[in-house]
Amino acid sequence: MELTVFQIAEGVSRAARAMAGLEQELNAADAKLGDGDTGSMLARVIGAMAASEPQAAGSVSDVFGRLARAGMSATGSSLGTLFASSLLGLSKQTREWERVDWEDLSSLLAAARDGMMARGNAKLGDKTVLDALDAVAAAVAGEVDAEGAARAAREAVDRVILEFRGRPCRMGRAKFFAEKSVGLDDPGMLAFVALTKAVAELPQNAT
Amino acid sequence: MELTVFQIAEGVSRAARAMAGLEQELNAADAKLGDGDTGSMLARVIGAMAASEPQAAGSVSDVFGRLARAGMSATGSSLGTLFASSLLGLSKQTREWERVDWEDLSSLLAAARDGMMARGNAKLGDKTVLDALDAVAAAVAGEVDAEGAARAAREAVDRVILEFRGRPCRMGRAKFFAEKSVGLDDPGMLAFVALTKAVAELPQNAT
Amino acid sequence: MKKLINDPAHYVDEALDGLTLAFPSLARDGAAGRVIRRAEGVTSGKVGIASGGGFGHLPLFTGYVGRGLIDTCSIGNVFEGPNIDSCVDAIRLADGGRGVLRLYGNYGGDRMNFDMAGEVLEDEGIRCTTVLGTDDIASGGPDEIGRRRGVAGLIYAYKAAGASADRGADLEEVTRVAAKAVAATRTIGVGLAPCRLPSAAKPSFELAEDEIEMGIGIHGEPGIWRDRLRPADAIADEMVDRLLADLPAHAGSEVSVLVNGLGATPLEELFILYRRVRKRLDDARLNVFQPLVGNYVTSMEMQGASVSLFHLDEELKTLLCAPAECPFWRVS
Amino acid sequence: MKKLINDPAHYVDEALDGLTLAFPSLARDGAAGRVIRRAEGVTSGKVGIASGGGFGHLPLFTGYVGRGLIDTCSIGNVFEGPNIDSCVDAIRLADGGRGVLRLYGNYGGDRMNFDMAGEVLEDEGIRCTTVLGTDDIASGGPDEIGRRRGVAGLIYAYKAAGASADRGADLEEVTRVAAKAVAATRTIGVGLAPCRLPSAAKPSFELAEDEIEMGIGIHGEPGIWRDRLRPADAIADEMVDRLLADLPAHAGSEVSVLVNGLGATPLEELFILYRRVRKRLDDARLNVFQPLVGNYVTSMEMQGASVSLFHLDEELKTLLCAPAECPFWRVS
Ligand SMILES: Nc1ncnc2c1ncn2[C@@H]1O[C@H](COP(=O)(O)OP(=O)(O)O)[C@@H](O)[C@H]1O
Ligand SMILES: Nc1ncnc2c1ncn2[C@@H]1O[C@H](COP(=O)(O)OP(=O)(O)O)[C@@H](O)[C@H]1O
Ligand SMILES: [Mg+2]
Ligand SMILES: [Mg+2]
Ligand SMILES: [Mg+2]
Ligand SMILES: [Mg+2]
Repeated sequence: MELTVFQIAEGVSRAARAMAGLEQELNAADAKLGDGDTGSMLARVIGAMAASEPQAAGSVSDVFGRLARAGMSATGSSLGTLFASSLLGLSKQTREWERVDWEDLSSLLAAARDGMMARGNAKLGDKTVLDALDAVAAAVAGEVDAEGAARAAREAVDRVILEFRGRPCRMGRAKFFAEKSVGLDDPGMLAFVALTKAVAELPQNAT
Repeated sequence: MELTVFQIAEGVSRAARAMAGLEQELNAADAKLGDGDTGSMLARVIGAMAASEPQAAGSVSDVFGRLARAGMSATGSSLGTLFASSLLGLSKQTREWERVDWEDLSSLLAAARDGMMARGNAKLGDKTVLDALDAVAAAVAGEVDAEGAARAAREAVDRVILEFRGRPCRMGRAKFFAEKSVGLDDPGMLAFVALTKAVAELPQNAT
Repeated sequence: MKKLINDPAHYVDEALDGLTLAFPSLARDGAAGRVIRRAEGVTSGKVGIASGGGFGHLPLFTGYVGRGLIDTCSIGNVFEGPNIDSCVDAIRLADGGRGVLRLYGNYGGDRMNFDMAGEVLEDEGIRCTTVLGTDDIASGGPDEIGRRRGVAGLIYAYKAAGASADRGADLEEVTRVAAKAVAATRTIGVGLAPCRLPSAAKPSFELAEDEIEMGIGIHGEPGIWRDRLRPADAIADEMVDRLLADLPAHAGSEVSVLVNGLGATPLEELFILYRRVRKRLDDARLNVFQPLVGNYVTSMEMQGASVSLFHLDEELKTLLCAPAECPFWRVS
Repeated sequence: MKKLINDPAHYVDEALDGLTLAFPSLARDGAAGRVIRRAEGVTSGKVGIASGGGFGHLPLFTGYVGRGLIDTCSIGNVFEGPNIDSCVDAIRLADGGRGVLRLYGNYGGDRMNFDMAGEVLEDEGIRCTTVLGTDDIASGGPDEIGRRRGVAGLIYAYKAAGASADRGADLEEVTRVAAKAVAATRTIGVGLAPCRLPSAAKPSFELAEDEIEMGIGIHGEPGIWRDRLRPADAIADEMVDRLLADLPAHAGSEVSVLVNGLGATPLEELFILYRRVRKRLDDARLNVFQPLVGNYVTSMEMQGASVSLFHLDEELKTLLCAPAECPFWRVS
């Protein structure tokens, strides 16, 4: 099944709506380990993405490009920059593609993950947004439609946040106080988890 | 009966002891209308007076002089300066006296009051320390010993604080917000009242 | 309310030690060490300017000792006037043979002590005059300007009088200039949160979590109203409105403006305030000359700000531009 | 925690407007207005120095744009790095034809954006080098200095590199000097009370009424320990002990010291702290040269202070003395 501009734009607007409820929670999670701005930053970034008229894009590559540029204008924070620059990578990667299918999602997310690792020098296992992204990339492999991908992604993020909670942060502002981060959720990972759930909505009445 | 150096020195040490319990209360009263320092200032000033060895003075004039100089070194606040400079006035006034009697107390206090009025430009009725001092000066007129003076002074300060509570401050930091001071005790007056009670101790079992 | 201090009894002296260690142009002097003077000593043949006041307002008062500003400063305890001996010392140390202007804020204790110091010095033949800062428009109506408190605007009087003295003017002239500068200055403050005296158990006043006080004094003296916090622009508007409703006689079309932090207010907020103040002054066709934004006159960790207007004519403008240098203000 | 602000979404831009209105030597530029540059424009033939960082640290970063210091500065939102476009603009606007040193604090977002800006500019032929401030000894051991956060000590790198560029040095030399200055600087901070981001509902961290945090970062990042408040002298002692236990290689017998307020700490307390720091440095036979005491690098209304040592040799000392002028620091 084709992954459409409309679906991506819908996902962005769901994420933007979800940020209203997440902003202060993510700020608070970042306040414990970093500088307390993850939520307000993401609210601004995703708001700017939603305002970039993704639904008017002519292709998936174009929609990724719009989102990337909107995000890059809106912030210079670690997480926002990683998000936006990996979207730019996806836009370049899909430039010549005639269509993008749900089956491609896993490899696109993996490419985003690799781009973020190259830009930010973090490794898998460092307890960052990367670990959540990696888990979702793996989980959606083989899924061929929105519903299957959503279900797999939701399960993956539920798992990964629990898996990492007891481990130390090795990147970002918390890296020097790794012991303090044990038991706390990494704000970037938490953000990715919550946004995945907002975007990967299941059809009504599904579980 | 003679008013002795010993009695004055005793009064100072009683006042100094009392300040421990009064300091924060007087600060709080001043915080409502002024800058919140009346208590800490008086604690320091009376502490310095007690440390000036008043008991070693050769005469009443000398003891007043010691107290005045100690007070003047310890502060430049309105109230402290008025106290100290009026003590200097009393020291000058009694310089040639062979003895000072309790009967002289009323006129000495009146002289102190007048000196303070000249220095500070306040008037009676402005709801300052002056009104309390004036009340005590009047009350001790005709008293011939420590006990009589103490009893009269205590009654006078109890009366004057109630009398002025409902009236507005017309001098000091509170003068521009006279309405706000209605219902509040003037910190200088409150200090004088509390110190008078500490100094004018009644003999054990007296009421 | 936490403080980074040692024994409150040594607060003033330790801070003065640090101040003079950090700024070698300032020296401690006076019998009790409660005078700050220019390290290079008195300029003979120049009218001296002695100021003074309670502690807790840095950079005021001591920080403005320097060339083209004040010569000496007596320092009291926190929020207490300087004692008489320090005032005597400050006047003596400022005297370069042509008399001394006593220039300080209008507070009872400060006045009594500077007055008594003058009486002590009468025999020594040091001529003294007095000008009091009375710029706080929240502390009295326009009909009783002489009774108003002196707050942040005092630094404009320092600047003008200091420049006049530096040019060689005589005592009468320096005094005239200082009085003229005071008369041309208007200030209003707003408080968001109190400070606490080092020796006090409680803050100097209390404000609810969403409350501010318009017209507050630099020692926390009561202001004009207490009400809910509002946007910075609305606060700036009211402050400017009140300042412009209280114009000195002969106010012209040019002002210097000081947006001053009371101690704990971040610079970011002062600039947000200044932006609006500036717009309002532009709208009122007042030309803004040499604005100042920063912490110039504080109340320890009090949160809030004040806005001062210094109404200029050619003479005051020239004096404002004259070279001056102290650790916290430099004009060249 | 009250703030004198308008809409949090306009916080940065309103404050920048106020800043440039107050200081005509600074101009806003860049496509989004998020670059501050010297109003007189670029000095052709001089190596440019571009800095940048999140907002909320005034006078850092923008306040240090000036002669003998930095040329341009890109500004992000509060505690967020500057975005890539602003970094591109800042580098372009700093270029006087001899290349640009990117000199900023070691934070992830800032690095990514300055790096990407460099990639964007590769085609334009602007030569760029990078030096990162890494002075915070609480953020990593001596074996991983390159990973440490950059805090208040960055201004010493500004000063040294700015002086070198002003003398006409080439990009390699200015870069060498900046790296040498960073390597010679050590800072440690202590927090007493947090700040709050304008858009956040809660403060950036929480401390109990009697608690302090040693080693805190300028964004409230966790420090070394939290414990009861203690006397200023004890705090100063620990800070100096930690700084002296972390000497750079070749540290000599002379230092400049910066006792820096984090925003809400009164000057009085900074001088009390400085007094003790100075005594401890004297005891350690370290000669203190050109000390700085004041609010140089803040975190909005955070309460606390930091102490930085800049270990000098003849070269760095000469650069520190070279003339420089910006609204918040002047050497002449
Ligand atoms: N170098 C990095 N690589 C991958 N993820 C990172 C990196 N640095 C930070 N992050 C992620 O970003 C989150 C913090 O985001 P944010 O608060 O926006 O950044 P900042 O630290 O700039 O304030 C961290 O919790 C972490 O998940
Ligand atoms: N001019 C004056 N004449 C008489 N009493 C005064 C005068 N000014 C102040 N006082 C008294 O002093 C009290 C305040 O004392 P204090 O707090 O020590 O002074 P300050 O206002 O200098 O902080 C007032 O409550 C009032 O009673
Ligand atoms: Mg963050
Ligand atoms: Mg008082
Ligand atoms: Mg007082
Ligand atoms: Mg951040």
